[in-house]
Amino acid sequence: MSAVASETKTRQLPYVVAITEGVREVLKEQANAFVAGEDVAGAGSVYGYYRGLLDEFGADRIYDTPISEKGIIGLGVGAAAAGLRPVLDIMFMDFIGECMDEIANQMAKMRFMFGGSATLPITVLTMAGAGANLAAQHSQSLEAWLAHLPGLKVVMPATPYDAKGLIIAAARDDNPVFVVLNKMSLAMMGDVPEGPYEVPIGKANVVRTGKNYTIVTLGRMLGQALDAAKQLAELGIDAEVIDARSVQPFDTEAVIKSVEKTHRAMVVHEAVRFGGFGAEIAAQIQEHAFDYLDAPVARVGAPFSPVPFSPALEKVYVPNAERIVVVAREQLGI
Amino acid sequence: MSAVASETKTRQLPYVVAITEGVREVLKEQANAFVAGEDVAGAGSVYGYYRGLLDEFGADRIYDTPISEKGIIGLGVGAAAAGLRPVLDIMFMDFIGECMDEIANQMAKMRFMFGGSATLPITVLTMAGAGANLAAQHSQSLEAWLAHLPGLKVVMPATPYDAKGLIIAAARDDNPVFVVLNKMSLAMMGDVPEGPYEVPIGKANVVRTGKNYTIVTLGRMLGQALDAAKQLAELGIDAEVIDARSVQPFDTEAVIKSVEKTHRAMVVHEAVRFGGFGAEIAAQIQEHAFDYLDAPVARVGAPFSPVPFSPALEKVYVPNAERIVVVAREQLGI
Amino acid sequence: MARIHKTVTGDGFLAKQPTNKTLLDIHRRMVRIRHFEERAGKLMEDGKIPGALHLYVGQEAVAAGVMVHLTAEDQITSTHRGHGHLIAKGGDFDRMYAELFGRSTGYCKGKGGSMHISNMDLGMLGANGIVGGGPPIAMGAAFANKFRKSKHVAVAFFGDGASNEGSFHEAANMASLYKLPAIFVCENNGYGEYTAQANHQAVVDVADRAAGYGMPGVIVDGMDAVAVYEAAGEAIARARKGQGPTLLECKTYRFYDHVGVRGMGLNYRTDDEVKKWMKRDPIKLFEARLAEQKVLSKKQAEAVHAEVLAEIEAAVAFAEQSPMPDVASLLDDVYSTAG
Amino acid sequence: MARIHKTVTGDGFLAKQPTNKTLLDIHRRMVRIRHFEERAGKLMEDGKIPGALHLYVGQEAVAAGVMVHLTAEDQITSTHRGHGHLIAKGGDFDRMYAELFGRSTGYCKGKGGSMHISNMDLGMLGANGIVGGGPPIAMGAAFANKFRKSKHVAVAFFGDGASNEGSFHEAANMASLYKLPAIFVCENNGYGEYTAQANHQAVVDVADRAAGYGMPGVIVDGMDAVAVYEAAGEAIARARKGQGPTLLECKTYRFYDHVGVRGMGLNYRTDDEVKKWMKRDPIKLFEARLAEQKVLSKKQAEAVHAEVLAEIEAAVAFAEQSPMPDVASLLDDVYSTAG
Ligand SMILES: Cc1ncc(C[n+]2csc(CCOP(=O)(O)OP(=O)(O)O)c2C)c(N)n1
Ligand SMILES: Cc1ncc(C[n+]2csc(CCOP(=O)(O)OP(=O)(O)O)c2C)c(N)n1
Ligand SMILES: [Mg+2]
Ligand SMILES: [Mg+2]
Repeated sequence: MSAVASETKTRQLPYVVAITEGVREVLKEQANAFVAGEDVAGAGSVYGYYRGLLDEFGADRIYDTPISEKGIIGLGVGAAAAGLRPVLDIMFMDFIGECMDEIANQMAKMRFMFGGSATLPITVLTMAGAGANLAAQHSQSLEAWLAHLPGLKVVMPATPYDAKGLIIAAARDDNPVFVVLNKMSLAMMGDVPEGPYEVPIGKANVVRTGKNYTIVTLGRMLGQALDAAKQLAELGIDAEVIDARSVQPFDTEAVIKSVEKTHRAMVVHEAVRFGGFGAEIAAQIQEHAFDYLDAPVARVGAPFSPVPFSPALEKVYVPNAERIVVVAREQLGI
Repeated sequence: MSAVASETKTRQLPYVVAITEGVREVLKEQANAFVAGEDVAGAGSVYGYYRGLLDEFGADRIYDTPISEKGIIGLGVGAAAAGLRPVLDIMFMDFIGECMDEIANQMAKMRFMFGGSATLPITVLTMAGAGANLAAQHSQSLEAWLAHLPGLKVVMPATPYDAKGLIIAAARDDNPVFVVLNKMSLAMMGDVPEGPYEVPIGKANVVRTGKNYTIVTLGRMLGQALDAAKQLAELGIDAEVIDARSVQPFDTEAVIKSVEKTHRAMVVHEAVRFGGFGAEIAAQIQEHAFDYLDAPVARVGAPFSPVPFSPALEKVYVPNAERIVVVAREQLGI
Repeated sequence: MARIHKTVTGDGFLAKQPTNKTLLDIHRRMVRIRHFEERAGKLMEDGKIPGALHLYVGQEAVAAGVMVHLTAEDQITSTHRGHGHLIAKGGDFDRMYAELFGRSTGYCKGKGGSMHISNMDLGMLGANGIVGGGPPIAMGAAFANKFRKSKHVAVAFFGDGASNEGSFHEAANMASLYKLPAIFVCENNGYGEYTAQANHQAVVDVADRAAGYGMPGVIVDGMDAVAVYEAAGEAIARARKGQGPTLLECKTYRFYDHVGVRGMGLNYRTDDEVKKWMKRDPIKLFEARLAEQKVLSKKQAEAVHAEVLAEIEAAVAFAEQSPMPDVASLLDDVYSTAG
Repeated sequence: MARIHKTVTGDGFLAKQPTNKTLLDIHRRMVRIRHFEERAGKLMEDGKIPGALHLYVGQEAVAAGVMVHLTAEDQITSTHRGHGHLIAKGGDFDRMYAELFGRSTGYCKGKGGSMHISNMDLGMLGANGIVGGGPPIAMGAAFANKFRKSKHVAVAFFGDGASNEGSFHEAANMASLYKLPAIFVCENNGYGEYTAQANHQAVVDVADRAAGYGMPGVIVDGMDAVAVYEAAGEAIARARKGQGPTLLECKTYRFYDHVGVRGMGLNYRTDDEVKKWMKRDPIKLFEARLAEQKVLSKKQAEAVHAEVLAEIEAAVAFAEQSPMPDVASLLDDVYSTAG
């Protein structure tokens, strides 16, 4: 399952600690790396994933910022242009609206606009995802905005293993990389090797192999798709489940290879379905595997509304295994 | 071609004047409407499309703002919540990054978050498009960001007629509507009726009927597609050209109806192809017309880079009729 | 530009003493907020209120002292810590608890919850999950008031932490430029989440920012409801007279943690500091003053508390018995289908 | 907070008189900017330079007076009006004209053009098409300098109009909070595009905003290169000593229109106003002073002009003869393929 063999000990750790371990490796490995964001130092972030790092690395390596998202991204862009390797934190992904100019017009474009002379090795961690009753402004998945921006890379770790490995890979990358975390995954347990390792950016992960159906997932939806795959198996559908891991670059090849084998595909993400990144994946599948397809590519995503607060509504809002199965059955006529 | 019959005189006017006429009708018709934006009053906007309105309506109806995009959108949201009908101007669409929070988290969501009690009849005019050698930060088409946001409507007038009619429709609509204009269309001439008329939001426009190929376009790409259609005709391809006019709501029905007839489709927009709105259209076509398709839906858009300054590069960057023909021939194997 | 400091020094320091009726009104608003919040905190700890809850306890004098000057046609924008503002603006307990519970009878039909609680009819243009989200919207509402040549004002409440957001800067500049009837009320409680003010800005007084926008900056003791009342009254009067906005900084403190009651259990505030501020509980201070001035006896005050508490029990029952929103309503209210 | 006004009152007003070498250096930088811009304007009018061109003519004293204090390891961020900053920072005419012409030999290989002209080796982190785009980036570069315990400073140039963007506010606050070696140089030329300062902010002095961030605000005559030199020197020295940022407002004027030479031909500035400012042409003022102080005679000054003009002709020829970028290079430099 992993691209990197590791001799070191592997433990079962929650996603939240895997994040901490990833950032710790980055700070250990790169003298020019530092962390900056709202409540990341003293509080260790509101979800606690930087806890302990202030004590371990000191106030010269981890900085609480004012509530100034434009300032945070600007700080990173300027510091990176001047040779540092910033790790920035945007507490909730919903807040990228506050700094989309700095993200889209400065961070993503600087290298190109300057004819390649600027190098911006920036890592941005941010927390996406609905399901915690945090309502419309603390629950969004906005990877589609970022994936549409040449100059950025965007990864979405679905497991503790990937969280740590993708953070390390992001920080070693010489480009700006967004690591889109998910708040509902924080308690998820999984194997995490000790020490540094990389999960390569841009390589999808075939988490379950299957013969006659392909499900491509982003981030946390991996777990839902695996559950759905079990249910589908009982219906005679042997689903291959591919965690995209990265939306930019996107591993078209892995997906197409699978669809050429299975002939039927679905894309699942938490973001609003309309205009979401699933549209890009679906468009690519039909472009590259048209003759292999026995049915249209199905898309599962959130309905076309902001994220509702009420648990009664949010429960039906967020895509889950049940919905995946329903859509798959419709699509396949079973 | 138009949905609204008009008894009044029709003149040939440039797109830029059609915009002025649209805004003028709005200010005449709605006592609670006002215009606010950078250099919209004294200068009549940097492209001149508000020229004359200050003299005609006075300083109580048209306001120069500071260079404060968050402030401009916030002004509109607050004023609309308090009962006015703001017409806001964001000079270049590239600048929406400065106010994406106000757009995405306030303007788009307020009504829903407040359980339907707020009504925000806001119109935002903004200028998109490459081709004027204005480089990476003054040339973008970012409609994909907006279309992904439940609560907003987004239209892209391709002709002078539509510019005026869609502005009027946007201002009469009780929802926030973005009118995405194109700087390369400003000098384009076309029929424009006198007086007020509406182009309905959410209805696509079949500009050229054809038998065996469907081209769906956004905004300025209509012209390129019509040119391409002529060239394709010589190759035996009789293309139907559909101007989407609106990306949210999107007129799925009109597109599907066409594809069911033609069996082959292409989507063309100026925005970066990867993750652009064309992906949504392509995904929808294969979803709804899978059994009718004889070839994968093709997508034409900008390559995956920021907009380059140099005319030598920008020329090949912006999609045009030539590229449409090349892609169509590849897709159709002719 | 004027920079006025007000601190409570004892009786008789006020230019214009509020009437007894006003004092009682302020008192009741504070008591209503306090008990609403205490109960909400318990309900959250009991798992009955989902999501995040930012309690206003400790800051009641600000909401009450400002809001007593306003009518339903004056607008306010609030923050993530918004219950107190809505209550002081006339919010109904039934519909508020129902909203916190995510019920269809809530102010937002359960779609908003604590962070988006709002009522347009009361001129409460929303709590806001975005720090700094309110000031531009209040500025826009003030613009509408001026556009209509009405005498109504719009008040933006925001925190010390929010004063570092670009949105505050742009809104303040525009409000002053257009001489809008706006008041920027900064509730400086010394912290943005777990970060002390000294670690988020290099100034002690947020009011120092007013001069940069060409508006008066006023500092007031936010634990003293009468001081807030007077300072807010002046600012609101200026605004109604067309003299433009004011930045009013209220020095205050939140008694509970940033989120919920005990929050994440971090030690970012010393016990001494918390105790020191709790000694200046705005309700206790105010009740002592009212007793001394023979406006409200201890017994009468107790009656007010009892009344409010009874109302709260009824409201909680109402909320608990209210239905969850129907799943079919999910896509309602995304768009207006009128226009 | 200190708020210092400097205006030219005659000789000897300076605490520390710059050396003759420095004076000549400032002069040459100003002359280089002036002629580069004059020629660029003509080239644009002749249709040889595509896109938008924002000329720096009139404001030369600011770039020269600040930049003479800096080395290539000090960083600056610039604006849409960026040629002057790059020239004063040591920019090469060949590569600059080539960039304006969109040629592969340009500083950005033709990909950036006027609005993104930059050179990382010179510490020029870019002109910026986004008003207010620079200050956060300069703040970040200053952060890097402090992180590395170097003595280098970062200077953000921005306009009066840009001072209303949220980005300026956030950057200024953070720079002061962290005591970063940053200088915020506001070139107040009285207009943001066609909007006069009085119509975009309710203050006369942008420097009034400094107090709100806890940093000194200094106002200087931006037409007087020596005054700029001294004020910038003080601010830069403070920054290098670890005493934090300064907001330095330079009152100046652009002699041509917002964009290009004659722009859109709007009448937003009176002829009188333009004439009044042109009488205070920073180069003429400076040359008069240098002649009076016998540092540079009229004839010597003419020689400098002639030299620069010759260099410009060669550079224009270089640019014109340079190839357009190869179409195959379009997708280069979107990503670094190193890391
Ligand atoms: C744009 C944005 N950034 C960050 C947050 C996370 N956040 C919520 S409350 C808060 C602290 C706000 O501090 P302050 O403005 O002083 O208000 P207080 O909580 O003290 O009442 C933060 C950082 C947010 N909700 N929105
Ligand atoms: C974010 C953003 N908003 C608006 C513009 C359009 N614009 C370009 S220059 C300019 C005026 C800038 O004024 P100022 O900062 O005073 O600089 P000056 O042009 O006077 O040098 C404006 C509004 C822009 N480029 N970026
Ligand atoms: Mg606070
Ligand atoms: Mg200016």
